[in-house]
Amino acid sequence: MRRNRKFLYGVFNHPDDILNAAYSVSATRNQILDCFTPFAVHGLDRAMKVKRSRLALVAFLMGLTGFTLALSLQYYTNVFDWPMNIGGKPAQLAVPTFVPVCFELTVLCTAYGMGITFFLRARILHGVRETVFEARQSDDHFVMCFDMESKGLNIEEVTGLMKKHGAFDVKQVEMIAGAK
Amino acid sequence: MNIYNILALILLLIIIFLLRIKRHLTKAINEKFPDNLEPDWIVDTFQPWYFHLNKIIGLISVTLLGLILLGGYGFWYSFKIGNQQGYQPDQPIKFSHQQHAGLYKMDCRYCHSVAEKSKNASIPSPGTCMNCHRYVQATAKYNGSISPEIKKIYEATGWDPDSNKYLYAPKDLKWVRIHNLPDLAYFNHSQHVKVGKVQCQTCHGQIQTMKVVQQFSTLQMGWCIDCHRTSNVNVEGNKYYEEIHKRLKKGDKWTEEQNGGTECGKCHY
Amino acid sequence: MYESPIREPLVTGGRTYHNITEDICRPIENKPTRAWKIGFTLSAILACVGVFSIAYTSFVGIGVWGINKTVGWAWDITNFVWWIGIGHAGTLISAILLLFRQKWRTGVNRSAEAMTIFAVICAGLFPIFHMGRVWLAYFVLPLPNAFGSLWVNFNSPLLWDVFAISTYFSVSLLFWYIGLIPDIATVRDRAKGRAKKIYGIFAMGWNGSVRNWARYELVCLILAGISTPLVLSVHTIVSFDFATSVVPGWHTTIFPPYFVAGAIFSGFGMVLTLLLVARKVMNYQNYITLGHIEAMCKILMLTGSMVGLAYITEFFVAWYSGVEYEQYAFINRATGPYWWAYWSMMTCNVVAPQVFWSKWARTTPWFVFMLSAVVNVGMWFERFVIIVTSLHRDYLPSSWIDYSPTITEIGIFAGTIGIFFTFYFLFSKFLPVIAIAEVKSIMPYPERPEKHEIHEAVATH
Amino acid sequence: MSNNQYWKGLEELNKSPEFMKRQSNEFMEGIPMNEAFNEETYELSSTRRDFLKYFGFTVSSAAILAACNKAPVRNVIPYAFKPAEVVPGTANWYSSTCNACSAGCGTIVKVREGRPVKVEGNPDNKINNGALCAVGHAELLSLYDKARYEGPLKDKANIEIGALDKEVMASLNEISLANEEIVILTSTVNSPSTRGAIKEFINKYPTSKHIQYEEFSSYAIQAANEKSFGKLVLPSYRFDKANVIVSFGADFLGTWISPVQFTQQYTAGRKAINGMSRHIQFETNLSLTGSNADVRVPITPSQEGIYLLNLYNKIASSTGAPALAATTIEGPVNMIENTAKELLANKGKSIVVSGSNDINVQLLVNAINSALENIGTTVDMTNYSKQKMSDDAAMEQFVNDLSEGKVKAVIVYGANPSYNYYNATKFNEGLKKAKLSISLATTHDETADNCMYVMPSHHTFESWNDHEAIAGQYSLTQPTIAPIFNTRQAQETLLAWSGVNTDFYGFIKQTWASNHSGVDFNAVLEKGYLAGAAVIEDLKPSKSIKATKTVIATTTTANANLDSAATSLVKLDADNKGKVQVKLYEKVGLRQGRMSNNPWLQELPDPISKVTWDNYVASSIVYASKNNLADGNLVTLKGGSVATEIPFLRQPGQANNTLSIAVGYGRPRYDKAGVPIEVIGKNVYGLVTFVNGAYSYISYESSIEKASGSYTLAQTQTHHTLEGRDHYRSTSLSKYTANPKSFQKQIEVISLWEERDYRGHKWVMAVDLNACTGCGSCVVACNNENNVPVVGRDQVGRGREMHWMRIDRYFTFEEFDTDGAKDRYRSDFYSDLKVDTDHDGAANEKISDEAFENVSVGFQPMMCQHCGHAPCESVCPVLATTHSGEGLNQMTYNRCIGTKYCANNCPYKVRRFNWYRFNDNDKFDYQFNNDLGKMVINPDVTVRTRGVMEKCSFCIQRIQDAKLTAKRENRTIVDGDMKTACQQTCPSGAIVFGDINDKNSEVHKLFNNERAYHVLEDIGVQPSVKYMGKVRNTFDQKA
Repeated sequence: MRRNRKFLYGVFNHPDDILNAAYSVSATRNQILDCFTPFAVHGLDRAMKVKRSRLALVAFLMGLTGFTLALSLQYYTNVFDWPMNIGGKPAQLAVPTFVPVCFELTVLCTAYGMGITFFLRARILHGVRETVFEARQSDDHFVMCFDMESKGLNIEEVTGLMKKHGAFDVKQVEMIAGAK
Repeated sequence: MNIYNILALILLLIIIFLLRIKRHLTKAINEKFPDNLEPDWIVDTFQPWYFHLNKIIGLISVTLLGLILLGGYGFWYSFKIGNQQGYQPDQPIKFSHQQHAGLYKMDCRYCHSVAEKSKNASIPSPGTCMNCHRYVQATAKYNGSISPEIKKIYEATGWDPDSNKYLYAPKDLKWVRIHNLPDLAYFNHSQHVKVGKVQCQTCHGQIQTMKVVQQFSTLQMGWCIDCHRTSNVNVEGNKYYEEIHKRLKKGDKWTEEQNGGTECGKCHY
Repeated sequence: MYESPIREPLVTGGRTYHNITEDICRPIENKPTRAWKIGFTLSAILACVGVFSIAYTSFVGIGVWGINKTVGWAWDITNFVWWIGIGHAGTLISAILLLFRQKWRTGVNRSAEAMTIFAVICAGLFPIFHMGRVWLAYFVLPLPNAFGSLWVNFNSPLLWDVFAISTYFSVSLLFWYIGLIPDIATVRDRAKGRAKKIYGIFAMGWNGSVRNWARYELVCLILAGISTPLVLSVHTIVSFDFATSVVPGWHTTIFPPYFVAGAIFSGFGMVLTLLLVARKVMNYQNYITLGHIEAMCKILMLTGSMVGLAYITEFFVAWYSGVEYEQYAFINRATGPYWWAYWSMMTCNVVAPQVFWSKWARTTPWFVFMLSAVVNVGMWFERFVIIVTSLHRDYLPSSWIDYSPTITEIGIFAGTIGIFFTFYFLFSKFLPVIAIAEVKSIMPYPERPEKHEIHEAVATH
Repeated sequence: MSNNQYWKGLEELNKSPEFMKRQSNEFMEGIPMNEAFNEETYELSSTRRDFLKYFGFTVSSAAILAACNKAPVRNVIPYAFKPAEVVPGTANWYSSTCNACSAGCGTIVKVREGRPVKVEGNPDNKINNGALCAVGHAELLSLYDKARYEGPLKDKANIEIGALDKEVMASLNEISLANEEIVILTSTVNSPSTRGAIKEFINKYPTSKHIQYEEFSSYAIQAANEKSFGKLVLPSYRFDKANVIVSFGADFLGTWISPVQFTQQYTAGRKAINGMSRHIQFETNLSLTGSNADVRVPITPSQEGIYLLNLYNKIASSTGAPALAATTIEGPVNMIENTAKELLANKGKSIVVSGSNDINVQLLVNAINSALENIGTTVDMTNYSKQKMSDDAAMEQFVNDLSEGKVKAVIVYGANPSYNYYNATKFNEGLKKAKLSISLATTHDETADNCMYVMPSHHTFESWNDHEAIAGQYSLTQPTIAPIFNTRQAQETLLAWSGVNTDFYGFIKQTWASNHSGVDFNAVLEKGYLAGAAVIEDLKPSKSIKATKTVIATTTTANANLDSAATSLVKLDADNKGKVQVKLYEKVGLRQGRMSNNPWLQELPDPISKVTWDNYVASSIVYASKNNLADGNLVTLKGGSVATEIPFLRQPGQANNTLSIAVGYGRPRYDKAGVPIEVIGKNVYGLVTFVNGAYSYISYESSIEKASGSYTLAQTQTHHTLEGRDHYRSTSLSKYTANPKSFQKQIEVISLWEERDYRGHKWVMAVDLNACTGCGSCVVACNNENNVPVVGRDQVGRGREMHWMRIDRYFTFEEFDTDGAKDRYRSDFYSDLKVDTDHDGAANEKISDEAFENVSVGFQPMMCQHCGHAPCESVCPVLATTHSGEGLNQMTYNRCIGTKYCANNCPYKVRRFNWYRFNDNDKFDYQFNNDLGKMVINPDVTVRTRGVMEKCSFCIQRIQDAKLTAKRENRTIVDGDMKTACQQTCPSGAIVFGDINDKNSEVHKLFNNERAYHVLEDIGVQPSVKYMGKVRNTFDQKA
C-alpha cells in the first residue's frame, strides 16, 4: 500500500538537543515516529522507549545450529558413512580432531545467521528506499519525526518542545514514506 | 539411507527451528509491547527492485539466481560425467547376444574364455567364431548365399568358403569397446567371475536378451562401492578365504567391505 | 561522548561533525590524485606479475618453484602464514579492542579491517595454488559425489584451514560491510547522479533510524564477541599445520599462542605502515593522531616481546625435551645454512621493537614507519625460518638439502603484494577510509554552532 | 606421427601367408600391438589400462571435458587367431640369459601382450640364482632405445639387406681370395653357437681371424695364470668358501667379472654372524666393494705391488719360501701383518684377488694364493670362467696391423674401439685403410659411424643365443618380442655370409644336438639353464669345501718370473712416488658405457658419491684442500689422448695423492627422434695405457689443473654423515658377540587410542644391513616395476629424483657404538669440513682432513616404511593416502591434489612429488616421451600425472596378483608367493618381504632377530620395516 503520508519533523544539530527533546516528547502523550541520527546517539533509544533488540538470542540459536551441523557432518562423513583407517586412528567420535571445524562452523553460522536476521529485521535490504528528510541527517543533523496521521498527535506541543530544545527547523512534509 | 535424505532432514529441522524462533520472537514482542511502537509505515518503504530502484539490481539478482541454479544443476549433473550407462554403439558385425547366448544358450565363457584367468574378459578372436561358422553359414535365410555378417568373419580370418581353406591375409576387425573404465581403476574379471562367482548378468545385465549390447551399469565408483558394501565374501570352498576368515574371526556375515573391499588400494595403484 | 580531562582527545584540530564528514568524504568525491594514480598503476602492474606467475605455475607445474623432495613447502606457505598474520590486526582492532572499549581504535579500524580482507585474499591464494592439481581443489570440500560418497579427512589440519580461512574471510567481510553501511549512506546522501545510485545500492536503505542504530550496535558487539575467538582460532589452526606434524621444529605445543602473538605483531606492523602513509597523503593527522600511533607502537613492543619470549622458550623446550632431533633443529636454525634468516628474524622482531620504550621513537612518524617495515620483514623471516629450516634438516641426514627460491616464487609473492595494494588503493578511493559514524561518536562534542551558521546550512539545503 | 613405424615389419608379417604357418611360434606375440597401435591416435585406439597407462589421467580428464553421455569411441581389435599361450591381461614368462655384460646371468622375461615389460633373474640359473644387477634390469630399456639402428646402412644411407649381403659377400670373397686378412672384432664371446657361427665364417673365408676385445680387460689374470700354472684361463672365484677375503682393488661386488655371482657368494659368507668372513680391501678409490670391507686400507696404485710383495714375504716366511726383494711400505705396517696372520690361519679357506690388469701383480697374487693352498678351493681353475675372454696383446697387434693397412676387412660386433680404445684416432685412421668395414651393432655407436656398412643386429630380447659363462654350464637366450626394426641377428648375418643356409635358431639346435646328445632342447629352453647335477650342487654358495679338488701346483718358471715381477713392481713404485696417480674405474651403473643412452642407468646414483648423469675427477679431501679445489670446480684433465674439462669432487676414502675417474661416459644421449642431443660426461678411455702386454687402467702421466667455471653435479644425497643419530646402527663383531642386544633400544610404546589390529595379512619387510652391499639393483628393478619416471640431471640436481627406493649412504668413522654413547664424530664436510659442537655439549672434536681417507661406509635402503601410525595419512585433507587392513600405506593418485603436506610430514622422506608431467613432455625427453620407450611401462601400475604424490607401495600390484592367484588356485598364500621387485632382484638377499601374521614366514623370524630394529622407532610412527644392524668384522686392535 504505497501512498503519500504527511510527516512532521524537527532538525537538531547537536546530539544532546535531540536527546533532551526526545525525553520531553516521550513524557507527553505524543509518539515519536522515529529519530534519524548520523551516528549512534546513546540513550536516544531509551528516551524514545524503544524495546531492546533480541538479536543476541538469534545469534545464540544460530551458533547452536552451526555447531550441530558441524558435528553431525563430521560424524556422518568420517565415522558413519565411510570410516577409514587414517594413520591407525580409530574411526569414532574423535572429539579433539572435530573441535576446530565445529568451532569454525559455529562462528560462521552465528555471524551470518545474526547478520541476515539483522538485515531483515532492520529492513536493510536491496531495494529499500531510504527515508531521508534532511540530506545532512547522515552528516551532522539530527532529525526527529512524527506521523501526522497518527491519532492524538499534538502538533503545536511537539513543535514547541522541539524548538525549546534547540531544533533550528521544524517542517511538515508529504511524501511516499521516506523519499523526498 | 543416503546422504541426500539426511541433508534434507537437516534442512527441514533448521526450517522448523527458524519458524519456532520467529514465532517466539513475535510472541515476545506482542507481550512486552502491547502498544507496538514499531511503525508499520516503514514496510511501505520496501519496494521491490522491479518497480523501484534500478534495473542494475534486477540484472544482478537475476544473474545471481541464474548462477545459483546453474551451479546447482551443474553439481547434480556432474554426477553423470563419465557415466555412459546405456551406451550402445554400432558394431562392425551385427552380432546378436540374444541369438547366441539366449536362443542357443551358449556359455558366455565359450567366447569370453579368459574371463576366468585374466583381468580382461577379452573379445574373442574371429578364429573362435570360425569354430562354428566354418559350417554355420545361415544360408537358409539368404536364399542359399552366405549371410553377409558371417562373411565378415571370413574376411577377418582370411577364410575362403569355396575352397574351405585360409587363403587370404587376415584383416583387422575393429569392435567398438562398450565398457570403459578409466585407467586409474584396476578391475579384474577373474577375481569376480572365478573367485567371487559373480554372474555376468550382475554387471552386464540380461545380456542374453540383447540384440545389440549396451552398457547396463553405470560403472562409476559409487556403483562398485555399493556392491562391495552389501555383498558377502564367498568363503566356502575357497581355502584362501577360509584361512583369512579364520584369522579375522569375523561373524557369519563377512561383507566384501569387511575384507577391505572399499579400501582405496584395492583398485587404485 | 569520550571526554576525559586526563586523556588526549582522539580527534584533534577542533573538528566539527560536518568537518569530519567533509574530510573523510573528500578523497571519494574528488578526482583521484596524482599520487594515487601512480601508486595504483604500480600495484596493478605488480599484481599482473603475480597473476602471470600463478598462471605459469598452474600450467607448467609446481616444478617451476624451488622446492624439492625434502622441502615441500617454502615461500608458498611462508607467504600464506605471513599474510594471514597481517590480516589478524584488523580483526583484533575491530573486535578485541571493541570488547575492551578501546575507543582509539575507531580512527584506524576501518582500514585495518579492509587490510584484513585483502590480506586474507592474498593468503588464500597460496594454499590453493600450492596444490599440484589446482583444478581439483574442490576435493577439499565435503561434497557428496558419485564416487561412492568419498569425503574429506577431518583429521587433517589443512582441512581445518579450509574451514578456518573461509570462515575468517566471510565473517570479516560481514563485519566490515556492516560497519561500512552507515558511512556509505553518508556518502550516498552527499552524492549526486549515478554515484548516488551505486552507493545507494550498497547502503541498502540505511537511514540512521534510532532502532537500527540500536540493533547495529548490538550486532557489532556480538560480531566482535565471536570474532575475538575466531581470530585466535584462525592462527591457532594455521599453527596446527605445523604443530600436529612430526617434523622437528614444527612439532611444538607452544605454537598456537606464539603464532597468534606473532600474527598480531605483524598485523600491527602492517597497519602502521599503511596508516602512516595514508595519514600523510590524505591529511588525516586529526583522526590518526600521534596518540593512535603511540598506542599501536606499545602493542608492537608488547607482542614483539611476546614472540621473543616464544623464541627463547622454544630453545628451552628443545633442550629440556632431550630429543636430539628437536635440539638439532634449533641449533641448526641459529647456526645452520639459514642462520642469516634466523638472526634477521631475531633482530627485526625482538630487538628492534624494544626501541619503543622511548617516547621519541613512538611519536616520530618516520621512525615508526621504518620500524613497522622492519617488523614486517622480520615476521616474514620468522615463517621462513620455521618452515624451511625445519624441513631442510629433519630426521634422516640423507635427505638433507638446501632450498632457494626461483623467480616464479618471488613473482607470486610480489604479485600478492601488488594485489593487496591494488585493493587497498581502490578501497581508499571509493570507500571512507575512516569510520565516519564511529569517529563522530567518540569525538569531543563540538561547540554549538552559531545561529548564522545554522541559517547558512538551512539556506544551502 | 604415425604409431605404426615400429610395427611396419610386424604388420606385414601379420598379414603375410607365412604368418599362418608360424603363428604358433612363441615369439610371434608381437601381434597384439595392433590392438594399441593402429592408424588412429592413442586416445581412440588404446585399450584403456592394458596399454599406455601413461595417459591415465589425460584420458579421464578429456572424458570430463566431453561431459556427455556419448563416449569417446575406443576400438578394440582382437587377435585374428589368438596364440594359445597368450591370455590378454596376464603375463607370460620366458627364460633367457642376460647379455648386458658377459657374466651370463640367467633371466626370466615378463611378456605382456607381446612386449617384454620386466626382466628378473632366473632362479634356476646357478650363476645368479634369481638375482640380477642394475645393468641387467636396465638392458630391457635398451630394447626400446631410440638410438637403435632401424635398418641396414651403407655409408649412412639405407640399403636393402639383400643388396648389402651381395656387396659384402663379393667384397669378402675378393679379399679372401687375395689372401688378405679379415678380422672379426668382438667383445667376449662365450656362446658355443656364436663361436660356431664365427668358425663357419672362418671356414668360408680362411684368412679371417677372431679377436676378442674388452675395454675393461682381465687379460692379465689369464696371462699370469698361463705363466704360473700353464693355463690361459680366468678362474672361477669362490668368495663363499673363504673365511678371509683380501682384495687389492678388485671391485668384485660392483663391477669385476661377475658381480651378481660374487655378491651372492660374498653375502653367503656374511649373513650368518657367527663365523662371518673377514674382508680386507686395499684400494685407491672407494669402490662398492671397499665400502663393504671390514678393513679398508687406501693405497696408491703403484703401492699395490709393494703391499703384495710385503704380504707375500710375510706368508713366505712362514712357509719357508724365499723372500722377494721389496721396499718397506709407508702406510700402516701392521695391516699387512694382521692380514698375513689371518690368511695363514685360514689356509685353503681364504682368497686373495686383485683387480689390476698388471701381469706382475697377478703373478704375485697367484703366488700368494698358491702358498695359501687356495688354488682348487677358492680359486677354481677346473670349472673356469669364460666371463671375460679378451686378449689385449692380440688387440694391440690388430690395431697396429690395421694402421699399417695389413687388415683389409673388419667386422665389428659388440665392441666399440672408436669410443673405448685408448688411441681411438689410430684405430679410426686404420679403419679407413681397410677395404671393407662392417658393424653389426644394435645401437648407434662410434665405431659403426666409422664403418662403411652397418648391418644392425637384433637386440638380445629379439635374439636366439646360447651361453657357456662358466665351463660346463650352459644357458639359452630366446626372443621375447618380434624384431622391432629391420634388423638381423649378428650370428645369422655371419652365417648368411658364410653361405650356411639356416637361421640361427636352427644352428643352435644343431650345435646342441652335437654337443649335448640326449638333452631335450625344449626342456632346457623352459628352464633356461643346463649343467650337471654335481656342478649345480657345487655352485650353490656354501661354505663347505669338497676335498676332491685338484690342486694345481705353480710351475717352476713361474717362481723364476716372480723375481723379475718383484723388481719391476719395486721400480714402478719408486718411479712414480710423489706423482699424482690416476685410476680409471667402472661405475656400478654404467660400467664400460655400452648402455650409455639408458636413462635408468644414468639416473641410478653412484653408490658412493651419489652422483648421477656425470663422471668426475675424485680426489681425497687432503689433496683438494692442498690444491684449493672445491666440489663442482671444473678442472682441466690432461694425459694420454685426453685433454678435457671435467668436474671435480672430493671423495672420502680416496687414497691421498690419487685421482679416480669413471670410464663409460662421454657418449651422446638421443632424443625422441633418435638424434644425439647432448654428451653425458667425459670420455677418459684415452688415459688407458698398454704396459707389459696388457692394458693398464692406471695413468701415471696425467695431471689436473683448476679451470675457470663451475659445474653442479647432480647428487641424490648431499649430506653424508649420520650426525650422531642411530637410524643406521652398526657395531663390530667383538662388541656384538659381547652384547648381542646392543642393537635394541628400550622404547615404551604409548598409544593415545585403541590400536587397530591387523589379523588378516600384515605385510612387512625386513632389510639386512649386513647383507646389503648398496649396489642399487633394487632401485632399477623398482623403477621398472613401478613406472618411475626419469627426471634428468637438472631435476636431480634440484633434489627431485623420483626413485621410490633409494639407498642412503653414510660415512662414519671407525667408532661404532650403539650402546649409549653416539659416535662422537659429527661432520658435514660438504658445507663445513670441520666438526660442529656435539649436541650434548661435549668439546668440539675436530676431524683432520686425513681422517677422511679412512671412512667407513654404511648403506641403508630406504623406502616407504608403511607406518602403522602414518604421519602422512593424518594430514592429507582429501583422504588420498590411507591405511589398508593389511597394514599397507596406500597412495591413491587419482584422489591426490598435491599439497605436499604428506611429504613434509614423512620422517623418512620417501614420498615423491610429480613436479612436472614427466611423460609426453619434451623437457623430459626420456623413455616416457616416445612411443617406443613407453613399451616398457608396466600395464598394472598407473603412470602418474603431474601434481600428484607417489611412493613405494610395497608392490601392491604383486600382492594383489599373488592373492588372486592363490584364490584362483584354491589355496592359501605360501611364504615367498609374493616378492617385491626389490626383494626379488637383490643379489645379497638383503630384503625379505612377507606376512608377519604367518608364523612360519621368514620375515616373522627376522622380525624377532636380535639385530632387528625400526628406524626412528622413538618417534612412534610404528613402521612396518625392520632393519637388521650391521656387524663389521674388524680387527680388534686398531692399526
